[in-house]
Amino acid sequence: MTGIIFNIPFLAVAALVGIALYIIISQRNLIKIVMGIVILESGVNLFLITLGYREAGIAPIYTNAPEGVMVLPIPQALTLTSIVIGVATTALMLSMIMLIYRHSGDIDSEKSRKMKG
Amino acid sequence: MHALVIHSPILVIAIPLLAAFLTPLISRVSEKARDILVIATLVFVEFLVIILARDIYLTGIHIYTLGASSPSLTIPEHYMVPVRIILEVDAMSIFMGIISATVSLAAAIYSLSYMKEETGRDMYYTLLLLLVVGMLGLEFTGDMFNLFVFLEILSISGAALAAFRTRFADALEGGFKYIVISAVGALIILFAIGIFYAQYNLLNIAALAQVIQYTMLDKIALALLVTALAMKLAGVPLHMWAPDTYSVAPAGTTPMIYVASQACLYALFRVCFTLYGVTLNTATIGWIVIIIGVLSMFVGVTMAVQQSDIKRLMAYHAISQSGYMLLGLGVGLAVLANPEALAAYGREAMSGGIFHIVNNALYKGLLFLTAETLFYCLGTRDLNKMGGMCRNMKYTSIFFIIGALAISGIPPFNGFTSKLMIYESVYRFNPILSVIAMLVSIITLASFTKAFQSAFTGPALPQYRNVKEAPNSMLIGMGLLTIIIIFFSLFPGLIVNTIVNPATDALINQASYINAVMGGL
Amino acid sequence: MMSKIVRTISNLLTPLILIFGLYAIMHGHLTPGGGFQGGAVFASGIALLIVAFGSYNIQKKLKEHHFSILESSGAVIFIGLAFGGIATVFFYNFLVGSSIFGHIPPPGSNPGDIWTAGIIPLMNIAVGLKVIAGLSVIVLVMALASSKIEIEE
Amino acid sequence: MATVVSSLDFWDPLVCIIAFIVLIAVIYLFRSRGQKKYKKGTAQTQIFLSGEEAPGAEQQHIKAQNIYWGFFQALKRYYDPTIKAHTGIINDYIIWFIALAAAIAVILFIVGLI
Repeated sequence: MTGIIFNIPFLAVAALVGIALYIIISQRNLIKIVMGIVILESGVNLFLITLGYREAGIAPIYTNAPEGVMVLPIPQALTLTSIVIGVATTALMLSMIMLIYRHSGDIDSEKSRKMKG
Repeated sequence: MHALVIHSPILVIAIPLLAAFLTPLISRVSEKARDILVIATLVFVEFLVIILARDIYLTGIHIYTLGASSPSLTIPEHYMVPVRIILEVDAMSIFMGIISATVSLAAAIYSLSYMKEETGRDMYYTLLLLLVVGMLGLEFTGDMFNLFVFLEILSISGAALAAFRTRFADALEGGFKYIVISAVGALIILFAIGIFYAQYNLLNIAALAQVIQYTMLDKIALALLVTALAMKLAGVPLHMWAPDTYSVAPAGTTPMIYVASQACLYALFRVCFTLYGVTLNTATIGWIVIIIGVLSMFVGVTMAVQQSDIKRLMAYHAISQSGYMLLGLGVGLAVLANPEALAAYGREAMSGGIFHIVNNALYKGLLFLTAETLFYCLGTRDLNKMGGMCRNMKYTSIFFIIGALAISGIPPFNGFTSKLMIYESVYRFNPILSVIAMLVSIITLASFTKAFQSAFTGPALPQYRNVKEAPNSMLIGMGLLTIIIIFFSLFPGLIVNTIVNPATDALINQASYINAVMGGL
Repeated sequence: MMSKIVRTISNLLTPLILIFGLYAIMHGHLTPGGGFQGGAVFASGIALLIVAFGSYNIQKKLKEHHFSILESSGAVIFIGLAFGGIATVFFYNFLVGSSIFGHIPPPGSNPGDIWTAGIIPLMNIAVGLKVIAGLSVIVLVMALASSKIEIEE
Repeated sequence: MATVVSSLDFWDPLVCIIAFIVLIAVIYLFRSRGQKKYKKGTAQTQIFLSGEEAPGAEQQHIKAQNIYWGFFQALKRYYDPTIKAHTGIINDYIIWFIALAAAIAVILFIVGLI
């Protein structure tokens, strides 16, 4: 029974990544594409955090730490780095969309397109 | 001097990073001081890369552990595996590092006068230096997660540079496409890294390579990594962002973004050769890489012939040339598990592919710069509106001819040498691939004949009567690359023996890469 | 600019948010938090101000180029601290054992001690500066640009 | 220094350059034995277009879009779908990406079964 419970986050990861990829390929609105990328990022971050879970492990904080095996907090560090990078990417994408809207008056990925072929 | 060599792997990354954040502060004081700082930083990086390269060819792989009590202490006490950030520089990494540093230097010199009329130049140089950090970090890291971080640094700064001229609508579009594909690709790579961590609790490439099993999950991770990196290096059918981005990026940065995508090519082969190595079914993944390569060559060049925008034409050629590298290294990958075939032709194919990386970075960089010079002087990228420019721009046309002959593989230029190595060795692997490669080379020549004919020859057009030759700093940037191309053309044996063959051996020799970190555990 | 109720409440809340952000930065080496998290909290306080008072009024007090200087100095301090250990190794914690944040706590359960972790709290402050400046300037510039679009339409 | 030796043969750019110089010398030799009778600035050096007036400088220049017309016409069946596939829409780029990733994963899986 416990095994199934620990697998639920992975189902959530699969759902998030699937939804995100579907959004990115199906939505023509540039802001929705960015939303899709942010959801994809959340899915990947959830994946990393879930990997960091160890049964009966304790958090690696020495102050008033209980007895037990401490967990190496690498996945948490990775997730934090990934979140920071995600903020930068999202900000850059949104500011570009803002300028694209000013130039072409549209944020549709087909209508605002200038280059093809 | 000795301390400088020991610390050079990190200095190469940290000094441009420091300079990148100093430029906005210094440009408040003086613009000239900032320009000097940028150029001095890149010259110093070039110097560090060269002394590091010399040391690597003499003594072998360099290891640098960040934050440890000694740079070579990879595995801390009481631990069985490396946990710190480790930079691992072998002959292949430093080979790519030399290319990145050289092209960045030429591009920065070229930018000095090109960017005179743009606003926000302090941000431009910050981004340019960050792109250098991203490329060199990607090439020097020995850690899967840092590979992701540097890939993102490279992508963000590259996209911001591509969209730098925000007054053009197409520049924003190119930058946006680049950041979207980079963000998706990088997140997929992070997912693959998560799969590795789930199975082995490791992130270090050498430590992972030691224990990797090629399970079902590893296959999925390999598929994700290969696809994401193939998208970043613009392999067909994931190449469509490349013409959009390369054609709008400001001069100087176009070759740099191109070299950044070559750094992703390096990452692809680092994953295939070093991380997976002979544990994976090399023939299958080798053939996948070969097919992507052949498609890139053919589709890239046929799309290039029909372009009338000079920078899009160059961008499609960039895709086509990446195909040669994928072909050469893919043949090596396909026969990696077969020592006889590897010795007979696989190693030579890989050397050809690797030699092609450096040749291509040089002449493609030069051609991108000449194309941007035309845009700077004429104000248009449309080949239909150009003509007779060799009357006004003598040096630029000479640079263009040299670049065009080199890319088309005309003897005695350096492009011919690497292509010859690829043709000969690939012919023994599969003759059809070699024939396609030669055909592509012919179409390349045809398309550059078209570009040269429409832009430079013909009668003087009245609307361009007052066009002057480009400013000196732009000519110096292009001249620097031309001199290196001529040197490479005249002494290919020297280059192949000193820097290309060690790089090939470093890729093939997975055990020494692992031992450098794990100490033969 | 929003209604008087919103402005009054945000006036009251902003100092608390900013102080909490600074706390998260300063205690990052002991408690959950750190440079990025604290900086994000701090910048959310500034975002609250922008929402309540309108980007134009905020821009009169907080200029973009001030943020730019702050951001660059944060990054320079961070890399400078990393360079501080270059005598041993880049990123080496050279403050361990010294009087500034150099105290080494005994392993296992112990009462909290602020003067630990060497260069990590200093790096947290540097990162905090950078994140405060970076996120605030992103919110401010986007708010300014979007209000400009509204005025044009 | 200059020679690249491969398993089958070798390549030396200096030999190539020397051969090139010899060839140019021979060509120059032939050229120097030609006639020098034509006069500049007369009808001898002007463009001859079946007796019609030669067009002005702008019309003489062949535009890029007209070059290799026959090549594109002959390969129309290849070019039409290829250009159509380059839509320039960002969503399509990601579709290609997901399709290729899935294809590679399936290939690796199937090959692993055999």
